[in-house]
Amino acid sequence: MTRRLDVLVCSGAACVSSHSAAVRDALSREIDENGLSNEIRIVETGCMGPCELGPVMLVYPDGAFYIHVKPEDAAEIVQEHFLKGRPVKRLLWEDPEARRIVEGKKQIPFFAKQVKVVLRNCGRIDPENIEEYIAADGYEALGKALTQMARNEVIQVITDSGLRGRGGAGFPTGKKWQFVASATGETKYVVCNGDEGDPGAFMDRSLLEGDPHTVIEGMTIAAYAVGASRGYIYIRAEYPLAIKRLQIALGQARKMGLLGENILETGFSFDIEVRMGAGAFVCGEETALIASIEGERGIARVRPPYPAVRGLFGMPTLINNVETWGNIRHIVLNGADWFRSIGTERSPGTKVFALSGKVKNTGLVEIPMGMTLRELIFDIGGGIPNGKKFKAVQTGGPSGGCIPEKYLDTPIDYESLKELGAIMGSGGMIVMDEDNCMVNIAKFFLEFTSDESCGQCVPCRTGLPRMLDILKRITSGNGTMDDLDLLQHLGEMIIETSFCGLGKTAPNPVLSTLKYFEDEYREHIEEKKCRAKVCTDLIAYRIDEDACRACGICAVNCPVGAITGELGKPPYIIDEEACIRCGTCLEVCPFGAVHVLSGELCNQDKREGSK
Amino acid sequence: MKEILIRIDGKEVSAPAGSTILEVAKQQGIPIPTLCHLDGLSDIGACRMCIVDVGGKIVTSCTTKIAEGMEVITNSDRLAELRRLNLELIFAERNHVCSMCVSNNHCELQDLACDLGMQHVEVPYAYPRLSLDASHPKFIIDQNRCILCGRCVRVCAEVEGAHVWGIAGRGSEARVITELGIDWGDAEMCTDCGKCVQVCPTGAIVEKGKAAAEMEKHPELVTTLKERREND
Amino acid sequence: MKLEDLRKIREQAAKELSLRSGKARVKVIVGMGTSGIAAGARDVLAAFVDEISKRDLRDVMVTQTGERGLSSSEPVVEVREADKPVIVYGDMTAEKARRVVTEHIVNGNPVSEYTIEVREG
Amino acid sequence: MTKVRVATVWFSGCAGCHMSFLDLDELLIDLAERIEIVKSPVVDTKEFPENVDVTLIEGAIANEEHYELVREIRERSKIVIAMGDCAVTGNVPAMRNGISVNELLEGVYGNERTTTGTIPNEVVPTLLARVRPVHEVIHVDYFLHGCPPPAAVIGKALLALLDGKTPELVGRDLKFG
Repeated sequence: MTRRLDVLVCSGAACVSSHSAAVRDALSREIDENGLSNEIRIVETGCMGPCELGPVMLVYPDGAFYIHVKPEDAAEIVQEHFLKGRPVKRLLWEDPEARRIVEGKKQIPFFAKQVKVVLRNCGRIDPENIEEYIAADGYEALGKALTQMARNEVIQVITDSGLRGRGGAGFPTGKKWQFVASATGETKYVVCNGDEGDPGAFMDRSLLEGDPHTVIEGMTIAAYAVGASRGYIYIRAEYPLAIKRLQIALGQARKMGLLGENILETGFSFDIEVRMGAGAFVCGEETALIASIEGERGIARVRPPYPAVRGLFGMPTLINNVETWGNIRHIVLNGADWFRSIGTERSPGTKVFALSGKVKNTGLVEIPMGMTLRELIFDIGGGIPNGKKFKAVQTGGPSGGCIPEKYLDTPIDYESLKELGAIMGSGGMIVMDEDNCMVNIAKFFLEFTSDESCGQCVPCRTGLPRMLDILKRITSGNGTMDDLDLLQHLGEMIIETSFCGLGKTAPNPVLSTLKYFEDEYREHIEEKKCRAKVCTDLIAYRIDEDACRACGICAVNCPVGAITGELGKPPYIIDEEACIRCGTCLEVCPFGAVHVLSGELCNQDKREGSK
Repeated sequence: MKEILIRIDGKEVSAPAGSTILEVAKQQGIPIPTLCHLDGLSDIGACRMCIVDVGGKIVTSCTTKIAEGMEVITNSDRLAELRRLNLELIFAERNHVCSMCVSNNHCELQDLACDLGMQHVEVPYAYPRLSLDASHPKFIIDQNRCILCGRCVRVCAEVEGAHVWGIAGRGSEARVITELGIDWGDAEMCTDCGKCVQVCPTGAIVEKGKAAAEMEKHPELVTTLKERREND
Repeated sequence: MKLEDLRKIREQAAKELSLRSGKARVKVIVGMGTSGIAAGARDVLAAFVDEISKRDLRDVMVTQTGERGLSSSEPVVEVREADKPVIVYGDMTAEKARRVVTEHIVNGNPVSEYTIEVREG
Repeated sequence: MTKVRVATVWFSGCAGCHMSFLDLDELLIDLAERIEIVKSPVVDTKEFPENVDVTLIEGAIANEEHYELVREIRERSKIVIAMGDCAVTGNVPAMRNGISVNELLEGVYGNERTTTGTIPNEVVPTLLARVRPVHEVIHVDYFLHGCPPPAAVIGKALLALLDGKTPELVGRDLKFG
């Protein structure tokens, strides 16, 4: 008997961590109990995108999109929806703007403006089932390349498509392939860079989890085009689910003769091995990644020679990022013109972003290049929650830049972002609102990059921690105006003289915030004020005498006993010396009597070095 | 061998293909400051002192091979500023107290500060608390004075062939180590040859028994040794 | 495996995904409200699914809907085709369902004796 | 001719820089004609005077008293010179910076290492958490390197300033240690 319903339960890592497996089990039990197991099938898919709404599930053919599903909802969904055809409205996605319940996935703004190319199969097929992938035109592009196209024709179509490296730098992919194809070496390698290291980024993980065959197919096509016989997928050991699914996919592809010896009986042979990385951010840099695969310390190597000429084990090596690989089969199948019809002239195609921070709909989105930041943040992302004001958006991960409101109508493409002092990067996109202190944000990213510097070259190893020291000095109220010049000089010097891309981009968050938010830096230095009230050394908690009802709740909850007073006799008083600025009193006060001050009253001497 | 024509500081010179910019500059008597480079050892481009301007782009001259028609500038105000700031960073990173150092007056780092006209270190000093390993019968490694140039690592691997030295940790936690981090005195692969001592540009790796300013080093010995071996 | 074999696998497997494509020539909508189920809509739905599957009709989609208000005629089934009027059948049974599949869906002749409503789509 | 008003101060250092200053020998006699020492460890003045032309600072900033005084010095001096490695880099006094003040005091005075067995807390100024080179606290105009700076370097700098020129300190003049 044919199935009439497919229930797609998202099992991307985010939904797994919000217990999608329990939901799946409960659904499965209910379906069995109602005798529906022949007509309804549960499919576990990769990430569907809106991660903060998880666990999410999608019911086909009607396309009903359920959010925040709990195991105890399973009975109701099966009874009402699967049996009686009445979707359970309380679990359907609700449009926050229109306050209306949306029954079909297509009408949801989060999905409506997206264009899925790379993520086409994510959330739609079962990643552990190669047949579903094949049904979705899987391996057809490989077949086409192997049987109908000469090697250089494959490279030509990639070149013509204008595809650029999705790892961040935006180097033309076709050119890279050409370099490797024309290099000589007894063996050539194809490598997938899955060392996704940006905090908050999960584009690569989601694609590898949700549609591993797309990456495998892309790599195999490239191997044919450049003449490689071996491939490596370098992936973080922190991504166990992606590794598991990749291994399953590789096994299935080998079994079907789509990988290994004599692929599709064309005489072409190629196989892929998975290598796990230990999570060093610098290993996303291709020469460091090569060193790591070879079993060496993960540090960048001198270029030239470029990996295309002398890479892995001294052989010509083609390295592309996961998302770049995800584009290949679509281009081979649909042609360069089709690809160029999406996106912009210089940045064709789509880009996947991990949207996070102070935005209503966080998650994974794929958009055509050239969409403006405003559309992405306000239409797809749904804008800033809790009625707060947008302040900045940080693109490109920890070494990207912060873009202020006045540039929100900038189209998202490699050149436009770079012009603003930000970068495309691998697709991190963090939205900030008025509660974010930009100095603190710069400090946060610099903490990350200085920790992740490999330690080989001086500017990056030593320069980043020194910049961090200066930022700490500023956020603790000990900065001077000279520090701003010093930060600028150091930042520019590190960018200009660092060995690899890590150092060459790491100062971006500082330089871009200095450029667009210098007034916040000034306030920290001259007024000892943090307007977002984030920097704990620059804030003080006070109890408003008139508003205090002397209920004593603040004193009871203060973890350090810094609040004293007598019940019923206002006001209670906070001892500023003892206060650790945890904000508990502010949270618990039922009368809103606790205020946070910054700048105006906390003029205590912030001398660095005083005991 | 094929000769290549380049322009260095406005002067047209020809040099064999495969030469680095640093090699060509040396032949021409053009001084370029270096720290991690040592003739006879491989180049890693770590210290960034030898940066030059090639067509507006800053590159390390020790690792960049010459190419036909290359325009190289070895000295400019900007380059001087970048080198000086880089040097300040090295001084700020560890505890370089010259007055107490066995290598005082015989130190490449100290000399560079004079050569580059470093007036003071503007960036905040890190003042880390680092260890000193005196477990070896003849030598000492003082992390406080190490600049992570990696010469010890390379000389031990490339000339002595003992592979005792390595670098562990990343970022500001990076340290030179002996045999995967055991005490130097326990490192069985060490041949006590002392080449690491001779090539160390500062007072980080030194001979025991030397008082302040007594330690003189001869990195050129390694260069000579390497040349002789290659010529034999 | 050759490319032809791959394509055969695809043809077979494509059925698996047809539900998720949202593209169907014919859409069969079975009213599965409380009264519909009470009148036997479950059996009707099962018969449709079974018959369509037996005939391997990949461009037909069976789906359900809630109460339609025509309680006296339950089970009620709607058949929708692009550019054609919507045919609503009443008082359906499993046998009638199989006949609708054969005559209407396969051969394109709506079964007028079961029809209770014809309206523009 | 009015004499140039010069002050010298001694913060956290060993007095070696002042010794080196005295090593100027007969140049001191020439200098005495042109400068007046208005404040120095060898001059019995309690307050740091107003309107000082040149102040030479020996030593690093190590305690609260140094911290207050050096800022007063900056306000009252036209030119401030950091004299010697302690003032320029922190040098030997800054070697305690990897150790916390409490640990430090405990190590020196604690555990009955002294006759009183207590950590002094009266009369003596409170130590700063970190010893700092002078330029980290105030703006410094010129730097004299060396531990101590050779008398010739001190002389060269002073004579240049007296002639209204910028001291040209290059090459080995800049040697630390």
